[in-house]
Amino acid sequence: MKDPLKDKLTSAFDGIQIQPADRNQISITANKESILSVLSLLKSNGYNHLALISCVDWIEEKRFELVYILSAYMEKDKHFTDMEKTNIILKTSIYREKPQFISAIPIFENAEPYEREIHELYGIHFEGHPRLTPLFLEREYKTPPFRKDFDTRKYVSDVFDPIPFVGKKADKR
Amino acid sequence: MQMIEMILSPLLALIIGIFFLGLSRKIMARIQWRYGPPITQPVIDVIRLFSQKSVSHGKLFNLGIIFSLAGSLVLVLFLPLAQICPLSGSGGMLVILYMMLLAPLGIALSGGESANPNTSIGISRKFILALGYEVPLLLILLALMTHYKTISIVHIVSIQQNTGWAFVSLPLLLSGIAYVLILPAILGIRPFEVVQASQEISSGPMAEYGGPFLALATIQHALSLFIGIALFVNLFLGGAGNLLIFFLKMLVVFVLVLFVNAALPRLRIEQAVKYLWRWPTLLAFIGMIIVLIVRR
Amino acid sequence: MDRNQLIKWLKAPAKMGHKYSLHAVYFCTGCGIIEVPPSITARWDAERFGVLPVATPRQANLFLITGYVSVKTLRAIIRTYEQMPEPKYSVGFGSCPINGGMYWDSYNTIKHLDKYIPIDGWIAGCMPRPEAIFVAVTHLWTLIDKDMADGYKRYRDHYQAYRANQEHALGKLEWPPLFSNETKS
Amino acid sequence: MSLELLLIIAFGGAIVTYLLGKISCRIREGFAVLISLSLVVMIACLYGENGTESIYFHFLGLPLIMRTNMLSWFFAMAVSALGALSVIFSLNYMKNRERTDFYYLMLLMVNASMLGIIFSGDLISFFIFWEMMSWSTFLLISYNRGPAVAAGLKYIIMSIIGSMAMLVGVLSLYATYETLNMATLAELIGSASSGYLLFLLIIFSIAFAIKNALMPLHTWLPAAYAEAPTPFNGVLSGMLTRMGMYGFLLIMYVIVGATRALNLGSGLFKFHYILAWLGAITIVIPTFIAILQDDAKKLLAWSAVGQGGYMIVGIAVGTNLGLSGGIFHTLNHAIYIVLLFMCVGAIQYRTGGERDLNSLGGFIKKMPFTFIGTLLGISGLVGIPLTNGFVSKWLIYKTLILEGYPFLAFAALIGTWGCILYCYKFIHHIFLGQLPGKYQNVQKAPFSMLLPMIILSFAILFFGILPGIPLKIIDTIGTSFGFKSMNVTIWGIASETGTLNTINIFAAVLIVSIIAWLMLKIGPKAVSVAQEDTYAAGAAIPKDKYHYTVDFYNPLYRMITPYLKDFIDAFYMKFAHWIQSLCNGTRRVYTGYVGNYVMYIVLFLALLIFIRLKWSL
Repeated sequence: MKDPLKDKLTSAFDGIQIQPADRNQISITANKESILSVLSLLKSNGYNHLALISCVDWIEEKRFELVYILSAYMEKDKHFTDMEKTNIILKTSIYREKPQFISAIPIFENAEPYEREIHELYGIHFEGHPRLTPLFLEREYKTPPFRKDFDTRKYVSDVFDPIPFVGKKADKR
Repeated sequence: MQMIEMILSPLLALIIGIFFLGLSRKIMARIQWRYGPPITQPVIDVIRLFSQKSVSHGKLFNLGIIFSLAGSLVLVLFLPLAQICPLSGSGGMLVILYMMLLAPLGIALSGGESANPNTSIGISRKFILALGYEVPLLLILLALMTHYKTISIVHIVSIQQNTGWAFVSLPLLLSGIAYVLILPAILGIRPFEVVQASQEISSGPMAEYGGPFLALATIQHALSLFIGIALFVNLFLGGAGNLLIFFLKMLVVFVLVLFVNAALPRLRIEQAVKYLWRWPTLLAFIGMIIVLIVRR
Repeated sequence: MDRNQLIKWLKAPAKMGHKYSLHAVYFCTGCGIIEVPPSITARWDAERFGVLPVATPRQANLFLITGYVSVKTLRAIIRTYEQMPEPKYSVGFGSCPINGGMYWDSYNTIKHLDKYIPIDGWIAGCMPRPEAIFVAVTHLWTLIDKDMADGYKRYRDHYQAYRANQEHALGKLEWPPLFSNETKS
Repeated sequence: MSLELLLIIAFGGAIVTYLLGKISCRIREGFAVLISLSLVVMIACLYGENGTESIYFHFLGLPLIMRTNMLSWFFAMAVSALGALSVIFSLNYMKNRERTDFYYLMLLMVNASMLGIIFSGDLISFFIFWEMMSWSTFLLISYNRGPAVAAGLKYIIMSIIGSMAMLVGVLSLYATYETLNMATLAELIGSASSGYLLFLLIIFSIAFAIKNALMPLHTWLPAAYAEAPTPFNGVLSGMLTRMGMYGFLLIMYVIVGATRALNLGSGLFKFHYILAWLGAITIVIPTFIAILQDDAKKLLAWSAVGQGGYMIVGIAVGTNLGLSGGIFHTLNHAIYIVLLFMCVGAIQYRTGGERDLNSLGGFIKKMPFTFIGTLLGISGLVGIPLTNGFVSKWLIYKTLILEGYPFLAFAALIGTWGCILYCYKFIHHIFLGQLPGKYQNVQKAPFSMLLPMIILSFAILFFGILPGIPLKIIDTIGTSFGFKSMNVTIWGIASETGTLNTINIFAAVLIVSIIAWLMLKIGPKAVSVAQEDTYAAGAAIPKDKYHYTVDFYNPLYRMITPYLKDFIDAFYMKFAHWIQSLCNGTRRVYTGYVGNYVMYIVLFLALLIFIRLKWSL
């Protein structure tokens, strides 16, 4: 995989770094404008499975880092090629103040739930996403809970502690 | 004398039925290398259930379970229990056949009233399974009745007393084997436990039964176990002179059926009916042909 | 284990019945449910104490809350507890239902389960082993004997408070209150 | 009380109600009810008379005779009683519909023509009333236009074919015996050869089999029942379709006589044995088709076809038990099928004509009396031991088993178990389960609809627990046909080969139900809850989505649907299209232009000349 695809990538996009992470992973960092085209290029080169989109909140550098993990579906009854063994970790970072990004659904439809989750837990808005409705959480949160500036202790003491005990315990307290 | 019999036979059926329930849980436990509850565990369950304040979904919910228990108890009156057969003179085998559908209809009505899809699915499976095992069962019973040229079960038992068991008499051998193949379906136990499948449809028609309702349903289940096996013993193993032999015969049949219950997983409803309409029906059909040839 | 003392049965059949036929709702509320299968199968066999998992809350009188309670699961726990017939007992597994355990500061777990539904007994241990569950069952027997396992009575007497707490934690509940206010006690 | 007066009142009443309708609908309805009730009373006091013959008219030199015997009294009582009940039922149902005068006229006309058939003593008046009945039924079936007209057409075509077959039989009888009076025919028929007897039986049984919807000739019934207005459905399914049964009894036992009819043909191919097998097939296949239906009236229609098979098997077996079982089943089936159609009518009246089983549910909370009626109706249909259906089925099974027809008995018993499935489906989809939102404010059925239901439910239980009363009358019918009488007692049949004692069963069930009720009372009183408070794995109940009815017996559907495609209907349709294309062909020949005709003549002459020349050289 390494050389032909690596050259293709470096030639097509400027500001892209490719370095092998650990055993069979390659981490690519690209700027946010070229993400969609990198994704479609990788998809056409056999990495047709978007395993996961996750997000890391670097609060000191005031940026969110979006991580796309791609891998290749194994061809039916063929021996494992080395391409299928490697995963690609594609990273990009966006500004933390206005968390805005384009949705990857046109290239990978199965990105829809991951982006919904990131929207719910980090508050990043994805254009072109059909339904950014809440996925897991029961209640509304002023600051999305996975952000570093979400103070869980204060939240717990605001929401759960004021609820009184019932019956004998309440009288004792 | 007849009045004492009228009280004695349902009581006896109840005791034997509940004993069978306790025995089945004990034997199942021992087969699974477990110590298992005491034999009287169903009695403890019934006492506990009667003390609970349950929920009812309307009058039909109450009447349905009463109707089904009454159906099973009345059916016991028609079955000869070794010389005790209170209502032998009012209808014979045909009434038994029709009484057997009272209990499921009662539970179906009260289950339907509880407005829960789980119960409706359970009931629809119950009727499909009933249709499934009814095809071979009717062929077997008709073969028996045409062979002995009578429709009263007391008569069949008395004939078998002197001419030997129907199970081993040549023309009825195939019908006997077919009956054994469908006995688990009639009793509603493991390979054919599609109706009260507690994992799939949260115990089917019993999903909404609380305290006393569940107690009556357990008693009704015990009675239907008793009826299924007593019918087989009367029709094919020649009933019995006295109660002890009758009980022993039932015990042997029940334990054998329990082994089948412990060993086999639950079938899907389509597989169950496909099986019931294939091998047992074929055997019963050939049995009927043999009976007709012997009769000519 | 006074199961076969006939006098006790004749004196208080309901209490003895409840002691020796605890049918538990098979509802996996949290991580502790992994301890229930081994306790009901061959090695530890809960059935010898009369404990049997049953399919629906209508048929049960014991409710095992196994492990941490997330906000979403609390809604189902309340609904199941309310659908159980009246003399019912509930047992909490592990420290998480007691005070939140290691998720004490998490935004989506319930800290003190006792604020929402009454709990009769607790079993310590971050997932108690089957032996601990049987100790709890025997302990529950003594509670029932001494009429201290009265969680359902507390629920009926203080239903308004419980209901308020539930609505406070979960927002709107889709089912009407179990006891309308005139059946105070 | 002469019979002509009875018929004049019946037909005159129909016309007078039509005229009164012009004045005001209240008088018309009152008068219609009065007429039908008076008919019931008049027929009731005809009980004893046997064989009173009275010539009321001469038609083409043939005397038209009215006579009555026990068989006609039995059928007349049933027809008039059910006619009166369905008139009472249609008071409310037809309140705000158009053309109700026409409806009442036709309904009373149908009842009157049925009475005419029953009391007619000779085959010509029998045929006249038969045609009158068919035509008024056709007009009533196609009452509410649209698809009903197609159903009516299908009905009328098949009944015309039947009437033509009957006409052929009547003419051949007249040709050989110069008389059409049934009594004299019965004596003269002895001299006929068995071949002629067979021809007679086949011709007449085609007409009666079409009316009674025997298997190959049943295709008109489901469409007709589904489209007819529901109150008329009661009359249609109750007694009108069972005129075929009256016809069978007439031809097989009154005219041809029992001994001769029962040994026509040889060995396995006896006439009555084949008829019994047709009846057995009619029990099994329509019952399984009924399980597939999703429309309430279609389901009842297919069940009516299935139940018709029991009657045919009963009378075709040819023993006194079988005959009385068949006749008693005709009465029982009439009672509970009319009751079930009235329940469907009450539901339709309250829900604005809703018939689809999948969009109903939970009506027990809103219409309890209709529920009780339906419950008794389906328990009668299934044959639960305390209902009348059980007694007649018991008779039929006993004779089938003891006479050595086990496979016939097997087909009949399988019919019962199939019947349980669609009966429970019927009552479950309408009354049990969750009540949909849009039917929250449905009220009870009006009293004028409930009264007939209560009477019929009472009749089901009354005949079920004390079957001796109707069986005594049926026994006299049997003996009038020359069969040995079975010793009927008030509580059933007492015979050495197996007695039936319904009072014992009733007493046992009553006592045991009280015991079971007391056992339920041991526990504390249960708290009744709304339909939303049911087990849903801890979730709240989704509105209007928590009701399981679609594909109720899905595993069974997948197994039996491939075998149950309606081949016979498809065959009839293909046959009809084939005839139509044939007619188109001939139409193209007779184009109507004179020129073509001249051309045909010239061509034909040329052909003749050519043949003449060719052979003569």
